[in-house]
This record gives sequence, C-alpha cells and structure tokens, in this order.
Amino acid sequence: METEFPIYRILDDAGQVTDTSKTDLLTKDLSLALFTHMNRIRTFDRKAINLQRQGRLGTYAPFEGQEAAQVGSAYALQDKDWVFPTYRDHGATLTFGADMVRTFLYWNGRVEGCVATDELHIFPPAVPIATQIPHAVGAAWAEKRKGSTQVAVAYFGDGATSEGDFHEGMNFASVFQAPVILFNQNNGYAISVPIQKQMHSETIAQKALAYGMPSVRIDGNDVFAVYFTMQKALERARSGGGPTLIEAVTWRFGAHTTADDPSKYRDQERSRDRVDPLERLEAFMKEQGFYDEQEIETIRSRHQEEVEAAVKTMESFPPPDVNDLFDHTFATLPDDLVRQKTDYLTARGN
Amino acid sequence: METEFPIYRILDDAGQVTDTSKTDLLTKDLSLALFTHMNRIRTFDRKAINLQRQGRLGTYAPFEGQEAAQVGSAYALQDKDWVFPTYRDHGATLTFGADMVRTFLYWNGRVEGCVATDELHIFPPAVPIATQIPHAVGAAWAEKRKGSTQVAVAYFGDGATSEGDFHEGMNFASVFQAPVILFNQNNGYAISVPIQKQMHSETIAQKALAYGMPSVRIDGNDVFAVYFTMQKALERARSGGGPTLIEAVTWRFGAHTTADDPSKYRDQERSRDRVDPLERLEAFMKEQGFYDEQEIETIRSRHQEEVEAAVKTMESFPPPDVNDLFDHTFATLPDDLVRQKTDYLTARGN
Amino acid sequence: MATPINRQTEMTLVQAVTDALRTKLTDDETTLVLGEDVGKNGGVFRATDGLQEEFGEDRIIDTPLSEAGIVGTSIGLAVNGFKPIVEIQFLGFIYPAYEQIMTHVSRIRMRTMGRYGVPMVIRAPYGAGIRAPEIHSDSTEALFTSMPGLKVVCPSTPYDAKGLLIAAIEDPDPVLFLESMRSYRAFKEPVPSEAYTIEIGKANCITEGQDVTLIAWGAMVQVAQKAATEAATRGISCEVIDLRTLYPLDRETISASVQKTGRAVIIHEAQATGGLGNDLLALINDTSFLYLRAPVARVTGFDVPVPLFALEDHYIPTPTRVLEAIQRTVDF
Amino acid sequence: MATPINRQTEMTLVQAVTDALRTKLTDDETTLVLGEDVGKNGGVFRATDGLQEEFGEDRIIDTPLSEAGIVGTSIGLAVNGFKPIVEIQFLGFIYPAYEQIMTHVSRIRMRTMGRYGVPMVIRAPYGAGIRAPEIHSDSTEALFTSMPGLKVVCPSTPYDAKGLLIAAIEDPDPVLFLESMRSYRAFKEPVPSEAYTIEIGKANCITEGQDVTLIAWGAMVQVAQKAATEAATRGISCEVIDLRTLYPLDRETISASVQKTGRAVIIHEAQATGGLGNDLLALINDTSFLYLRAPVARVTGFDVPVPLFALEDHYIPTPTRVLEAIQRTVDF
Ligand SMILES: Cc1ncc(C[n+]2csc(CCOP(=O)(O)OP(=O)(O)O)c2C)c(N)n1
Ligand SMILES: Cc1ncc(C[n+]2csc(CCOP(=O)(O)OP(=O)(O)O)c2C)c(N)n1
Ligand SMILES: [Mg+2]
Ligand SMILES: [Mg+2]
Repeated sequence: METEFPIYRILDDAGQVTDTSKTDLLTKDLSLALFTHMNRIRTFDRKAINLQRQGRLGTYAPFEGQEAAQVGSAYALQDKDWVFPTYRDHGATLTFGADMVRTFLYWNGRVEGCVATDELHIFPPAVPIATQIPHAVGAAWAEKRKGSTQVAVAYFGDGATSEGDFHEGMNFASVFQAPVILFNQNNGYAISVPIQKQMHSETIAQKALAYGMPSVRIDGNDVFAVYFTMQKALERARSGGGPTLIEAVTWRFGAHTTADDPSKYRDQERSRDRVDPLERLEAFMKEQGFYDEQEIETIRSRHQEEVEAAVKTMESFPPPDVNDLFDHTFATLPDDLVRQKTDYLTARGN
Repeated sequence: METEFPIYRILDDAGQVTDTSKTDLLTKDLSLALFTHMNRIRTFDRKAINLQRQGRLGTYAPFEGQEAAQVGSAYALQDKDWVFPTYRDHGATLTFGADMVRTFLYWNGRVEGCVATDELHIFPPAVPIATQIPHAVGAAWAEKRKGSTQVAVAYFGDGATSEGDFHEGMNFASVFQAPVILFNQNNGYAISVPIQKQMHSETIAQKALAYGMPSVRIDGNDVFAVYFTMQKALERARSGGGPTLIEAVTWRFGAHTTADDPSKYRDQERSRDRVDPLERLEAFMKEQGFYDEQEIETIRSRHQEEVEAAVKTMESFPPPDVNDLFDHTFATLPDDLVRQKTDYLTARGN
Repeated sequence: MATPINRQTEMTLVQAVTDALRTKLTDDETTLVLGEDVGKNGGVFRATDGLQEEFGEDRIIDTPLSEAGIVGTSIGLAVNGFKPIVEIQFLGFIYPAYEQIMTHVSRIRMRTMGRYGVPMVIRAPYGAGIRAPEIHSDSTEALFTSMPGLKVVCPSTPYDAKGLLIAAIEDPDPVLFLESMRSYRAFKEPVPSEAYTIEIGKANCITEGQDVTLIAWGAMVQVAQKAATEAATRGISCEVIDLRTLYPLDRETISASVQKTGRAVIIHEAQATGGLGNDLLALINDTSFLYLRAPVARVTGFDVPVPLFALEDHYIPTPTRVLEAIQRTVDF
Repeated sequence: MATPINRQTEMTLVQAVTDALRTKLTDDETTLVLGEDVGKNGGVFRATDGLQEEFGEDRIIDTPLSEAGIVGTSIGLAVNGFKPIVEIQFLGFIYPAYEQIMTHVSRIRMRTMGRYGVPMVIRAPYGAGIRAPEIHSDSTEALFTSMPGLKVVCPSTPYDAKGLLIAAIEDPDPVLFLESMRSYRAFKEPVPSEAYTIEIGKANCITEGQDVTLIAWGAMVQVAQKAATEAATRGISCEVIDLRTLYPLDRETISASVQKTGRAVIIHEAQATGGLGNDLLALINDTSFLYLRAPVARVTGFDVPVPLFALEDHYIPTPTRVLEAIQRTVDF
C-alpha cells in the first residue's frame, strides 16, 4: 500500500520549478491557456461578489484562491466527459465550457442556471453535500458499460468527506472500477469548521486506502501539479484502470458565501498572506519569459468585457416564467398538477 | 501508518500455540471459561434453529462458526460497559449477561426480548445495518464526558462497512476520540454477497487508515486471539487512547437466517470444511491437558438443561399484552393515542 | 422472439414481478437490475430468481450493502442512458437512501428543466403480516407519495403486478414500486405471457356497490373485500376500489364512486397520522363534499411504530375493524 | 443565580432561541449543543452565537459535516445521560439523518419498553421566502409529524420560541423544533428573561372570529393574519389558530373552533399532497363533520419541488391566495 502522502508540486510558492522532470511540458501555450482560464474565472468571481453586494445577485459562493485547482482539473477534461460540481465549482464548470450567463442566472435563483450548455454534461451544482459523488460514479460506470473512454469527475470539499455519501460513492467506484475522478478541494474549512475538527486523519488522500483506490495529494494552488496529476488519473480511468482520489490542498481566500463572515472563525488578515495561485503562475511565467505585459493586459480586458456583457445579458434575461414552476416536475404532468397550475394561473388572470 | 494487516492468531487451526509470548496467559481457567461460554451459546443457537423449524420461533439468525469471535470479545468486557449488537450477536450478548429467556422471546417477535437484564447496558439488536455504530460512539463519548473508564462496543458485519453510518460513526469515533471498540465480524458474506463484491479493499482493518484510527486484523475463530486483542483495545480505550477497529475474520457455517438457503450462493459442503472454533479450542485444551471429559460432559449437560428450561419459560411466558402496542410510544401518551388505544380495546371488549 | 398471444400462466404476485422484469430485460437492453442479493441468490423473496443466469452478471448486479450508494449510483446510470431497476430489500431499509430520492431522484428533471430525467424504478417489499423481524414491516408509502416528482405504484394482484411493473419501467420518470410481502404468495391467477401495461394513475373499481366506497391497496384490498363480503350479508353494498397507483391519485374514479355511495372507508396499514388516507380524505373533501352522508372513515394502523410481530395482528387493519367502520358509517 | 422576575427584553425569534438555549445550558448540565458551525461561528443564523464562549467547546460542539453521524451519535449520548440539542443547518439537509430519526430516535423508547428514552431536540430552520440557495427552503414537516414517537413543534413568535424550546428540551421524548427562517428576524417582541414553558400539544387561538377558522404555523401565521385583516374589511370574521405543535395535534382547540365557525382554511408552505393540512382535515372530518358548512380549504405550496428562489413567491401561499380561499369557503 502506498501510504505516504507528501504534497506533490511542480512549482514552489515563488513559481520556481521543483519537479524538473516536467520542465519540458511547461510550455508557454499551456501556461497562457491556464492563466487565461484562471484570470477569466477570477474576473467572474469578483464581479459576482460585487453584484451580490449591490443586491443584483442572490447569496453567492466565491472560490478565490481555488482557481488553480478548478482550472487545472477542468482543463484536462475532454468535451464528452461528465462534470458533477458543487456550489463552489463554477470556476471549473466555466473552464469546462459552461455558459457564463447561465452561471450568473443560477446565482439569481433561476433554474435556467442549472441547465448546461449544448452537449456538455454538467450536472446542476450539488447543494446537499457529497450527494453528487455517487452520481458521478454512476455516470462513469455507464460510460464504462457503453465501452466509451469518457470519464466523470466529482468535485467536492474537505467537509464532504464526512458524509456517508462520500464513503458509499468511493466504495462503489472501487468495487465497480468506475472511470471516475474523485477530485477533492481541501480548502481547510467547511464553512467555519477547520479540517482538524472534521477528521482525525492527517490527509484526505489516505482515505482512499480504505477502498484499495489509488490516490494522491497535491498542491492545489499549483496549476501545473493539478493539471498533470489530473491528466494521469484521467489516462488511468480511460484505459480501464478505475478511479482515483485526488486531494488538492488549497485555500479559500474569502468568505464561505456572501452570507458568511469568516472573521468569526479565522484571522482573515493571515488568510490573505497565502500565496495566490494566479500570482504564483505569473511569477513562473515571468521567470520563463512567457509573460508579455501587453498580451496579459489584452486578456484581462477581454475578460472584463466578457463578464460585463454576461451581466448585461443576465439582467436583460426574460423574467422567470411561472410555468416553469410546474412544467418540469414530470415528463407529462399528472391531471391534478395541471389543475393546480391552471387554477393558479387563472386566479392570477393568466 | 501501520499498513500491513496480517491475521493475528495465537492458536493455529489445529489448536497449536503460534504466539508463544502468550503461552503463560492461556490458563486452564481461562480456557474453560471461554469453552463454557462457547458451548453454551452454541447449545442455544442449535436449539433456536430447531425451534424455528418446528414453528416455535420466528425467523432466526444463527451464528454457528462465530462463537470464538463473539465470546472472546464479550468476555473481555466489564459489567458496566455498553454493548450495541446486531441480530447475529446474541452469542456475544448472552456471554455478556443477557437473559436467555428474553433472547428467545426476541426471536418470537416479543418486544420484551429487546429489554436488557437488570443493570446491563445492552441495546436492542440493530436490524438496519450499521445504524448502531454511531450509537455506540455516542454512548462511549458520554462515558468519556462523565470521566468514567467504561467503554462501548459496536458489533457489525463485513457488509455493514459499506453503509454510510459505518463511515460516519468511524469518523466521529476518531474525531472525538471516543472510548469505543468497533468490533467487526468478517464472516465473508452479507447474506449472499461475498466480501469481494462488497469492497475492493483487501481487508476491513485497513479502513481504519481513513480515520487515523488504530486497527488490527485477527483470526476470529481463535478465541484467545480475540480475547487478548479485545483486552488490549479496551485498555487503550479505558486509558484515554480512543477507538480501535478490530477485524475478526470468521465464517458463518449455516444460513444467513432460517429464511435463507445458502446453497443458492455457495457450496455448503465446502463451507463445513472450515475449522470449527470450538473444536480448535478443544484441541488446544486436550493438548494442554485442560480437557477433562467428565467435566466437559457436565458442562454440556448443564447447558442443555439451561436451554431447555429457558425454552420452557419462554413458552409459558404471559401472552403478548396489547397495551404494549401503545404504551411505550412516548413517556406520556398524547390524548389522541390514548383515544386510539381505548377505542381499539373497547371494540375488542376490553 | 415471437411471443404467443394470449398464453397465460398461473402465477403468484412475486412470480409476476419476475416475469415483468424478464420481459423488460429482454426487450430493453438499457435495463439493469441492481440491489443487495439480487444475483445468485435471486433476491431474498426470489423476485429476481434466475435472472442473473439468464441475463448475466453485467445486467443483474449484486451491489454493496449501501442503499444510498445504490440509488445515488443509479441516478448517474439513469441520466447516462440506462434504466436501473433497483431492489431495496425491504421498505424499512430505504431510509438511508431517502436523501438521494428526496433531493435528486425526484428533482433532477425539474432542476434541469427536463434535460435530464431519472427513469428509475425502485422496487420495495413492504408491509406487515408475515411475522418478519423488526423494521421489516413498515408501510411508509406516504413518505414517497408526498414527494413531488416521484410516482408510487402498488399492485394487489399478480396480473396488476406485471402490467404495472412494465408500465413503471417504461415510464420516463422515477417510480417507487411497492410489493406487499403478504400478497407475494397469497394466491395465483392467470397472467398473460406477453407484455402488457396497466396505466399508472388509474384506480381499479373491483367490486361495484351502492352504499359505501372502500378504498385500499396492496394487501389491504383483500381485507376490504372480505369486509365487503361480510357487509353484504348485512345488506350493505360496498364498492371496492383498488387504488393501484398511490401517486398520482385517480381523482375521477374515487370521486365518482364516493358521489354515488355518499360514504367512504379508507383502509391502510400505515398509521393514521400522515397516512395516505388523509390525502384521499382531502380529495373527497375537495370533490364530493356535498355528497357525503357521513364522515369519511379510516381504518389504519395506529400512531405507533410497527410493533414486533407478536403484536402485529393488533396493528394491521382486519376485516372486522373495516366492517365496524362500514357499519358506523352507514349508521351515522 | 437569582433571575429577576418579569424582566423582559425585546427579541427577535432567533434571539429568543438563543435565549432559551442559554437558559437550559445554564440550568441543566447534561445539555449539549451539537451541529455544524454552532461553535465559533455561532451557527449560520447565529442561533448559537456566543454560546461556545460562555459554555465552552465541551458543551457547544462543532461536529463533522455528517447529519447521520450527529443524530446517531446523539442517540448514544441521549441514552447515556445527556440531552443533545442538535442543530441541523437547514431542514433540507436533515434527510441524510432520516434513517436514524425514523428507525431509532423515534423508536427506541418503544423498542426498550421505556427503559431507554431519547431526550433529544433537533432544531432545524425551514421554509422559503428568503431567497436562499436551492434545497435550503424545504418545509417537509409532515415527514416528521407522521413518525410515531417524535413530537414536532414550530413557533411563530419570539415569545413562543423561547417557551416552546425550553419545553422541548425538558421533554423526555425527542422533539423536532422547526424554526421559520422567514420569521427569524421578522419582528421583535418582549420576551421574559426568566425560564418559562409553553405546553407542547396545545394550539394558540390568536384571533377570535365567527365565520372561518384559519389554521397556520410558523411563517404562515402572519400570512393568515394578514388575510384575516383583509377579510374583516369584507365583513368576514376569521378565527386564527397558531398551531404551535404539529404533533400531537390539539384536537380540542381545532374542533371547538371549527364547530363554532363551520368553516376552515388551512395554510401551509409544504405541498398539498402529503401535507400536514390533510391531517388537520382528517381531524376536522372526524370531529366536526356535521358542523361543516363548506369543504375545508387548503392553501398550500403546489405539488412540485420547492423552486429556486426566482419563482418562490409563486410557490409560497400569500395573503391574497388565503383570502380567495376564505371567500370561496364563505360563498360555498
Ligand atoms: C447535507 C448538507 N449539510 C449541510 C449543508 C450546509 N453546508 C453548505 S456548504 C457546507 C460546508 C461544506 O464544506 P466543504 O465540503 O469543505 O466545501 P467548501 O464549502 O469548503 O467548498 C455546509 C455545512 C449542506 N449544503 N448539505
Ligand atoms: C439498511 C439495511 N439494508 C438491508 C438489510 C437487509 N439485511 C439484513 S442482514 C444483511 C447482510 C448483513 O451482512 P453483514 O453486515 O456482513 O452481517 P452478517 O449478516 O454477515 O452477520 C442484509 C443485507 C438491513 N437489515 N438493513
Ligand atoms: Mg472546504
Ligand atoms: Mg457478514
């Protein structure tokens, strides 16, 4: 049994390459692509917080600090793979190809925000913690049954590992050797509860030992470590090697949600001292000569524009349709539900 | 991390001592005490199957083959400890001091069978799999809060490890360092499902690694291995060292319950080839000169008599009291329930 | 495979369940059977007996002992092209999967505006009366009939079992399929060999009558019928409705009957509080208030946990209790 | 500690909850508060704010994120001398603990013939109307009122919240204590500083009237009151009953009122099918049939999953919908 779980990283905090076996793979193209996604989702995230403060969005769950984990993992996926996110993984889903307008809509309580773009298989964010893990296992298992090489990824946090559904999903994944990646973002907290109170184990990675499942613990703020680890796990899954648990150690800079006040339970000043995953990547890029100020500036303003445009579209979106309250409960509505709907709409003068 | 889980045994299949460091502890008194309990519960068990066949008992869950695991673990307990058994652990509860008549009553659908004798803390058998594990953790935690040295034991099977409640209980046990023993009887099957389909891990013991909890894998058919391992775990728990997971590898000789037909899913002939835990102990006792035919015969006939007497008492027990259908739902029955009861009894002419 | 038309076999209810499963496993390759002991063992009630031999381990799947895992994983299978037919060993053991059913099985269609449906059938034996161990005798159907997005079906005869189960499997939405253990082998009746469906959402008026409407499902249908027979000897004519589908309720059949008889007695094993009887009562209140000549009567389990089996005969409604309610209602 | 008599403080409902917790934590050393984020964070709604500072980490316990673990472990604590007061963060997240509540919390007293009780309180915020994220707005009280062995309480005012919570904590049996999120900070009222209890099982007739009985609980009490005020301008006199306890129901208060008015409108947020309204309807059917001048009306959520918040205002009963029902009932 592999039982030591050192944190794997390719870049150190300062952006210096520590795993030189990978140097050749750290190309400008890749760096720029990852940077672009990370900057894009950060722009989205900050805007969303902003909108919430102005009352233009509902309660919102920010992910600042976790961009490397989300982008590195999602960027490694193929279009036909399946993604099962939580409420904090819209950085990953945006990277995977989710529509930005719909992502905003979700946070405005619009069910349209649950519906993925086109042909992408993105499940609506799981709000009840850990429940999406067995779903991902099932979807992955279905791919295996079909003989495809597609995989599913379940995103979940450190707190989620305490739920029975995590355990049952892990067990099914290993028993049926489903091509699923259990991608854990260990950001150290479940709302206010620090990981030391969440579990008595030193790592989350070691939990895979209970299932005879391969696992790895990585620096979740090192986008390269995330990307290449994910790639390896994906290859294993696509080639019939079964599931992998990845523990990406990261940090949430901000509040749990906009309704949360982190200063109640931790020192936010010290929290901000952590190395920002984007800055780390930038440091690497600068060092390598991949960082062209002008190019970066263009990217940044492109993202600003994209996000502003998405906000505009979101805010001019057709108002919620009361029919949607009823119409999707069943493929064909039972008579009694039709009656409830008709009565309601009639009384409202519709 | 301790990651190798060899099966610990003191006696080999033939009853020869393999762990000679323990030889001095394997006294005649201990041997005879353990033998006595094992023979007693086997006598009970066979009688129960018999009664069920004659329609004098409801569906019954036999434990033949698991006597060493149940006796060795329960014999190590103190009177004031807590026991949380399943439907298959009445061998353990009888050893701990449960009343035999009540144990029979339980299998006759009598709620009186759920109520433990006198001051003993024995929970009614948990029927929904794994649900008793968190209960045991809570009861143990309560003892710790009170500053006592009492512990709780949760009994559960190999199949139970797949349920969320196992996981959540293990996690709570380790996080709160509850003085609880998680005593697993791995009998290789959950009804018809062999352990290889139940889990992808090689052992159950290794599941403790997920929780940073000590664990050990033992030969559950070696009553000494069970007894001394349990003692060690109990000492740890009593002295503030927290929980232990014990995997006792054993085998159920008979059917899952009297409603089960094991030949549907395994070769019962080959199943019977396994070494019987009682025979193994007898072989050891003979070898050591602890086995006095006459003494053993006296014990055997004492148990026959005890069991026959218990059956008699059970069968002459007062008939079920319909008041018990209502009276224990709440400490004080709500008016409406009183009304339901009165209406029913009145209509029946009571 | 040409199936001879109109061939019939005498079957018990549980055999009819197996027959329905075999039928759909044969004609729909996306169907899978998942559950504890459904493989070699053929299920603890033998409902899947022989299916693994016939369809292979790949389609008849013994799962770990993990109800949330079974249902949760089946959601993933269902949204990705398969039709999981899940066996929960007893209804009393479905609760670990309650969250998955409540927040996902029943809501995914709504949450994705119809992009994903969950065409899953969950089969569960339910009910008391067979001297089963503790927690094996629950009839908590109302926990599921009250869950928007889920249909609930409960056959009382072998014929209905086959037709309703095939309909459930073909339904694009999740269906909880309740099988009365007491009815599993209670009697045999001819069941057609070919595939047929019974429409979900329609009740079955099995006996016409003038004075009182009896509404029941599962094992209670026989109890109602016995009471009706007995009532007839007293000159009371009962109409007996077998509900068949517990959600959605068949408003038309029920209200038409009650409007004819002016009286209703509802019979179910579950306790009175929160029982499905109250939904039926509400339906009657809403549709037939002016027709009622007496309060609607309910004959149910009591508001206590289902007892261990030594007392279960006191818990379950009996023909005698139903008859008393009929008489009370007629005398009102 | 001598508590000054008759001192009162203006409090919101959530503050009254905290006050009740503080009261019992002070006078009963066996009480413990367990839940997710109840410690330093003081709970996501601040219901346990300051308690950990006051009573220590040993009594106000942040648990792992594990509802079945919290409830299951609390069972062990409860049978072994403690009184766990569990916070479930939102009612929509109680389902993972459903099995523990269903097969153990509510049944242990019965299963041990009273040898062990489970004196546990489970507090859970519930209901829609505050633009919360998905699954945060369920009002599935009927899943618990239908569980024999469990009591269910739901205050609508700060005063009631304190008195009922203290009563719940002192109850020897398990109590689910539902707190309407919409009511948490809706208004303040004077709450006595000393300990007091409000009897579990008794409803509160808050407005007397002659023509129609309105029955509601939690946030719907205000909706009912608004409708009653509006109805008064039309010359319809409503009696408003705040149910306070959802199980056991107060048969006397309800039937007395309906027998006086001859009409009833029941208001709740949960969907119609399987809602507690149907139990009330059944109670009225059983007790007051001959007094009824119109069918009992129900104003409820629809038989759909609670929607995401953009549509929640269409889902939740409004004074307008209640008024329509009142008018319909009076006009019948
Ligand atoms: C079953 C359930 N219980 C409680 C909650 C409330 N809740 C929402 S997020 C959260 C913490 C989750 O922590 P973690 O898994 O570490 O993810 P993170 O929020 O840190 O990304 C909790 C307790 C929930 N959503 N679902
Ligand atoms: C939650 C739940 N699911 C299913 C069952 C039905 N059932 C009873 S015993 C059993 C197998 C248990 O296997 P294991 O834990 O290995 O214990 P053993 O019976 O071998 O002692 C099953 C599936 C149950 N009792 N509870
Ligand atoms: Mg976290
Ligand atoms: Mg086993």
